[in-house]
Amino acid sequence: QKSGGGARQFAFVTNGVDPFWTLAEQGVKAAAAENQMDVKVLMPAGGAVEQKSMLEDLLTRGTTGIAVSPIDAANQVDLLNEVAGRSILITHDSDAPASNREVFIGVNNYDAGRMCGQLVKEALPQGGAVMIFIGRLEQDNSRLRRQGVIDELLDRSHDPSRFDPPGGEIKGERYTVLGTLTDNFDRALAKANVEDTLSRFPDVGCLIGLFAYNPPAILEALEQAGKMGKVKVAAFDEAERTLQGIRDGQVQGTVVQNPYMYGFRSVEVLKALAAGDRTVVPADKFINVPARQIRKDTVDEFWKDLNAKLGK
Amino acid sequence: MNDRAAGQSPPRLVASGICKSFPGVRALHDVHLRVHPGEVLALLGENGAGKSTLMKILAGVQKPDAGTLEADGVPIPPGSVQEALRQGIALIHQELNLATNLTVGANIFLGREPNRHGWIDEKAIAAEARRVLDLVGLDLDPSREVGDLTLGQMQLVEIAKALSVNARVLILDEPTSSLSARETERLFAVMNELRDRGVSLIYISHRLAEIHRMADRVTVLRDGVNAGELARAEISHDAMVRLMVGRDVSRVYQRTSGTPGAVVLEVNEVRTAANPGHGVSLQVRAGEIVGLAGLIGAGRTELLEALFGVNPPLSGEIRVEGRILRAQHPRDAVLGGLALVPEDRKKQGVVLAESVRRNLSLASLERDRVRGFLLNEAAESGITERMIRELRIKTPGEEQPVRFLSGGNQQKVVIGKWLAMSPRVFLLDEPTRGIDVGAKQEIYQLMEKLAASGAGILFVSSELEEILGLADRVLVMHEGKLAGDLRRDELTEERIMTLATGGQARDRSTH
Amino acid sequence: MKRIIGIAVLLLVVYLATWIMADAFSGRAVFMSGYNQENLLRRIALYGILGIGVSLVIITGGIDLSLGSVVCLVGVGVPWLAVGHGWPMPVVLLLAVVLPLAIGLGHGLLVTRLRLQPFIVTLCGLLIYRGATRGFTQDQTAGFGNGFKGLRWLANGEIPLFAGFGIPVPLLILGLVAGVVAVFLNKTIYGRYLLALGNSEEAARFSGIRTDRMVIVAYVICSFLAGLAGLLFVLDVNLAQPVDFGNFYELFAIAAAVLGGCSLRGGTGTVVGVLAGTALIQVLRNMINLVFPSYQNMEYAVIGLVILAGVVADELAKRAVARQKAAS
Amino acid sequence: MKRIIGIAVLLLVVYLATWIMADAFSGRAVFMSGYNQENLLRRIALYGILGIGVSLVIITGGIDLSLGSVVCLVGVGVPWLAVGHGWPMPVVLLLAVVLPLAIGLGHGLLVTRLRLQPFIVTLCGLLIYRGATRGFTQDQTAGFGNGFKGLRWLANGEIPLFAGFGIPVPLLILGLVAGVVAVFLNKTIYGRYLLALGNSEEAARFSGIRTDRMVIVAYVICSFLAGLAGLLFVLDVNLAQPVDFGNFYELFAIAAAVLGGCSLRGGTGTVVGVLAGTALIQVLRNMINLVFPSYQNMEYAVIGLVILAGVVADELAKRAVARQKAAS
Ligand SMILES: Nc1ncnc2c1ncn2[C@@H]1O[C@H](COP(=O)(O)OP(=O)(O)OP(=O)(O)O)[C@@H](O)[C@H]1O
Ligand SMILES: Nc1ncnc2c1ncn2[C@@H]1O[C@H](COP(=O)(O)OP(=O)(O)OP(=O)(O)O)[C@@H](O)[C@H]1O
Ligand SMILES: [Mg+2]
Ligand SMILES: [Mg+2]
Repeated sequence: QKSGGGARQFAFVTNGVDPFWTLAEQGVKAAAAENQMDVKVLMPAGGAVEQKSMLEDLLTRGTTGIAVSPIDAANQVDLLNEVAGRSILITHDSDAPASNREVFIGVNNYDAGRMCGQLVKEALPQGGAVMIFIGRLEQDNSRLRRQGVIDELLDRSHDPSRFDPPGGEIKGERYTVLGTLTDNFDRALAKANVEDTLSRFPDVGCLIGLFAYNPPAILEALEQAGKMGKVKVAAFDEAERTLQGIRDGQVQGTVVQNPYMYGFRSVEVLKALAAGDRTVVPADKFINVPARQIRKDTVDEFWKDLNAKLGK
Repeated sequence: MNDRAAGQSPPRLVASGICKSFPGVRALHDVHLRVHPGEVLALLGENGAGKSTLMKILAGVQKPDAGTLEADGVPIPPGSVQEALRQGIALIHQELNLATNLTVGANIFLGREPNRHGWIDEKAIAAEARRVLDLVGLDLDPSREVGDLTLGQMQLVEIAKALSVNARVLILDEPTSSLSARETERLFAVMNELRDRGVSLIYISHRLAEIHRMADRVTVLRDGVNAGELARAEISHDAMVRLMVGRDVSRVYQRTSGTPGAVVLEVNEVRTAANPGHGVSLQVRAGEIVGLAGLIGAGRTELLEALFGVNPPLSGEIRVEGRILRAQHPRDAVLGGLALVPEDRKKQGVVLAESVRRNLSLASLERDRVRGFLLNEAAESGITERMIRELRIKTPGEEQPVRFLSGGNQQKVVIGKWLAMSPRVFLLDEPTRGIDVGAKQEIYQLMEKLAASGAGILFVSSELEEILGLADRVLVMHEGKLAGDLRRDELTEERIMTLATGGQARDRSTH
Repeated sequence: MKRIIGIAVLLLVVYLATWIMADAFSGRAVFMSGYNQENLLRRIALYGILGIGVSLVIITGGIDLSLGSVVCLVGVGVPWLAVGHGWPMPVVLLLAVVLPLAIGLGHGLLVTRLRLQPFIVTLCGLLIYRGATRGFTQDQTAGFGNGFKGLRWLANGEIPLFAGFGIPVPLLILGLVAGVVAVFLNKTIYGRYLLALGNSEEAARFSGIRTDRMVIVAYVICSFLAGLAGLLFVLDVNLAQPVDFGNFYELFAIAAAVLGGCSLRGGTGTVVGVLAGTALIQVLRNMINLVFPSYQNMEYAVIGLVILAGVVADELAKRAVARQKAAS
Repeated sequence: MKRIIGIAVLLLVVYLATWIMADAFSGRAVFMSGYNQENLLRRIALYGILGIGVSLVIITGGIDLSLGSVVCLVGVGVPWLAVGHGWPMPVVLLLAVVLPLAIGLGHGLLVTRLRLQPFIVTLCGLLIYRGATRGFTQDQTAGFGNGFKGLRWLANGEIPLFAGFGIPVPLLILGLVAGVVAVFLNKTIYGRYLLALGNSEEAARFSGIRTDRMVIVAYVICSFLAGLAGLLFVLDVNLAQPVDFGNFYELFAIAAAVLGGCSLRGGTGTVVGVLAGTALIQVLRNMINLVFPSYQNMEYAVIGLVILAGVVADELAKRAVARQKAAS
């Protein structure tokens, strides 16, 4: 059904533009088709300012329900409450507990980070030095994810509120985090960061790529340096090259969220809420779509499933 | 000059029915022109008559709206520089047109480089460049960058460039306006030589004496149409002026001298950045018109710019009506009672894109401001109206962009801008450069009127005729130094030239 | 004024087209709702302040590429200091004024005294201020959370007018800025000087105008307004990320100024034109979001095409007029 | 040549400083390892191609802001068509050549025939090509996966020289490009025409040079080289995302050209200078990663400061020379 007339419109708003969100978009589309709903997927390329104007314009359009991944929940409470006041609001991927959102659909990034840390421990059971590569450190999910990795490697207690600033080495008993390099989504820079790390720390034990494109960049650099297999890799997300790397034994494993499910579940929940059905909201207002570790033994099955979802 | 058979042989180049319009201006309408082999054709006309436009059309730089060109009886397609060059038509532009980042040699052969499949033959360029530089008497290494040359040298490079074409038709659009007497003589010698070799020359100048001397025939344009023609025998000052302006303008300007008053400008040992070696001292009295003569590059412009604070003096003292003037910026000079009519009118004198009104009021806005910094529009209107009326500035209206005025009227705008400030001393740098006879006379009268009203005037000119006619006193500069100070009754052309070229005044070294 | 007719017509067309497409198709007041018009006006206000600032520099024949990074510096710096480090707000605001002034002064001095090219100076500014902001915040997002509601009223408050519509406070600020700058340009001697030197620096200097000072003033005002806009942006959005806050805003501001009749060669420009240019870009973005949300990722392409169409049409119109004049 | 001495010295200083700080402090060949030098050379090659392209446009007195978006268009477009849509690689590569040529032609025509300002034309280009790429790929990342190893050798292959060091293939490509462009500029009439018209368009036109054609050629070469660089970038990195691939590269290319002695006023510029400028920026980035990785988020600020220092030093040196000349 087209956007004309009195048809209800829904929207799924991301926090940026990324292949990760492309998967979520597939989930949205699948669910929308199944439920015969009109759901727009919007990806702001211009940060918080653009996300705000997108949400405003969605309200203008009279959108019935909106699922948002807030860029920085603590500071977007007013905006989100405005959305909640004029529409049905749920959050996905990144929560805004202080706002009037109905429910949050997503993963616990800190836990996911700790899962990635476990993969590192498996790769380097004797301990060693590791370097973290990530797009940015500003958004909540990346900060938590990185912190999870660090806390796991240092065998610290479970405390998502902890924050180690990115400058300087963090030394644990067995593992040393040499640093965190950001690339602002510049692929060429992501690769250059890895190369320069290999130059500076020839004995680095494991490279950890926390954004979807980081592990492929790591693999490219390792291949060119002729260090494939000598340096371990722990990954996040499900880029094709990453999965291939797991299959080929170049990557220890990857932690995958389930963005497809974020999209799919968001649509279902929005539909129910729009129909006045509140049974879909659990008491803690958290619908967990747990992260999973994918290792060599599970990669083929996962990949097949993924391709099916992407229609490949 | 001997009699020549010009006009007997068939014309080398013929332009007929040429029309050309610019937005809002009809520059040329149905203009005809022909030039024969071995002939110097002078093209005359007031500012804006369309001379340069016509020449650009001949050289293929501009495309006419209508009309045809023929070389040796064969039509040539208009609007193509390459085609014009193929026919041996070369144009020395009125404005300098050199790439200052390239060498002298590269400029001379720009667009016509000796090359093999696109590869430049530098050796051929160097050799050939040296030859044409010799022709114009310029002893220069062809591998020097043009940007390092003086204006006069650049003008000579332009001429050398045109000569290198081995032109059959050589067009010179006011080539002498930035040359002094010595270089002018040299140029005339080259022109005579070319004429004797059968080259056709078209010569444009506002200096009627030069035309009288050089031309075999004169063609006159007025307001973009043919206004008449004079054969060699008919060429006289009065005849030329009548065709150009449509009325009589006196032949040589003669100042009706007044008695100078107290010293208004006193300069003591001022050293300029261009000539840090020695200081210059001079005085100008109220009501006095002092001429500043010298060869190109003698440092006259530098001196005026130093006095006006454009390039602040390195040392020395300037007094205006006895008060010390510390000229660190033109603003200091303006507040101190000086006014400068600069050498480069279009770049430094007027804001071309702005209206007559805005240009006329530009210098006095600050004085007339109200409530701190608001424009005083009433005062502005007053000044604009008064100046347009008093200086008889020819403009369709106050809001006309200055760009569209003729050179003479642009110059009047520059003077009018300063008149509004009632300065005590006027510094005029080549005030009549490129200005037609009629407008020149008006500017001379204006200068006299200013002097009569008690201002002191120091004016630079490379035209000896106008210095002789106008100045109460003449200072001569040579290589940055004052070489002489001549009273009106001591003035002769030779004396000035001797001093300007570094010789001593023979009979008496001082007065 | 002639230079503005083109953009005004274009703006009107896009405005009406958006109205018709958004409202007629849906049968509801979507575009013409008070809520949407308020949003639109607020955005025009924020971006308009930037456009007016850069137009002053463009009038001098210069350019300022550092706007977006100044927006970032102030937008991130204010909450970072006030919330993150608990500095008293008056001190922080003072800094938010003084720092951009100093930046503008620096640009102006480098451009006038050292005769460096404005493109280079402000390109370095673009790199330096963003890099510095990222460095001192360690790339952390800064925001006001639930605090400073009073101050934030400056950016998201409104003066209620009638049911469902009020005048956004930033629009009043823009009105003030635009009014002051318009008077400055047209009614003061300094505005005259700025326009004159933009056309011919030499001629203005030879007329006794201290052109260097005027150029410096233009850069200072430009940076100050960028800082003001940065403050309003962060007050509006409530959070700012060092890495992308204000990214590309300089290009949108310059595009708006050029659309509005400023020539990058200097000497021309009007405040009304810049506002029209800003409005055009914002209405376009609004149109895409309201009418073609699925093509939202082509937003840049649409804006680029419209700007190009605008300047091409402007040029062709100028030529047609010239031809007519010549013919008559 | 004078204009290059400054940048050459600066490059040498930064190079040595990096070497000393990285290797001496760690007691190992970090910076001076074959591996790192190879990486450095490969990066210089990729960015250098962009710098050389834009320097030709800068020499004409123009500017090209669309480089980064052309990098994006080709970098994303090639794998998107070849892998995503299974087009035969020769066809795709042909397109990757033809499309940039057409883009350059478009820029050139708009700049010369319609007399639009290069800044505006290419700003629109920046917006349009990126927007279009995002639109047709629907923001999907494109990459070669495990395929096209042969082709990718162009970007990540090397000619082994001695133990642990080889010449990266892109450096050979850069050498070819630089050589051709240098010969073009200095030894052919067309290069001379370009330099002449950059200094004075009228002087060149009045000398019978078809300046419009030469300007168009400059824009065409520039876009072509941007396309080539885009191809090499994606072959090297193996994946490209429409939203940010090549973002800001135009600014780095322009900065490199200016550092290398190109004046934005036109008429000057050398290939060697541009290469030195590119190398300086890349060595700086390498230095930050090797020596100060914790300050990596200040990278922009460091680069900005060094560029600024470079142009300021250049200007002061020029003045000192001029003063000496005047005194003598
Ligand atoms: N490119 C142009 N655009 C608009 N108007 C022009 C252009 N070139 C010349 N004109 C106008 O055409 C008319 C003729 O100009 P032209 O330069 O041919 O005069 P001229 O006889 O050479 O004058 P002068 O003695 O001052 O050199 C003038 O009114 C001038 O303003
Ligand atoms: N823009 C400039 N750059 C460098 N040197 C200059 C410049 N203008 C003048 N000069 C030098 O300063 C000296 C004095 O030149 P100036 O123009 O003052 O001479 P002038 O007597 O006024 O000649 P003219 O009759 O051409 O005005 C010359 O040697 C010249 O080379
Ligand atoms: Mg003329
Ligand atoms: Mg002079």
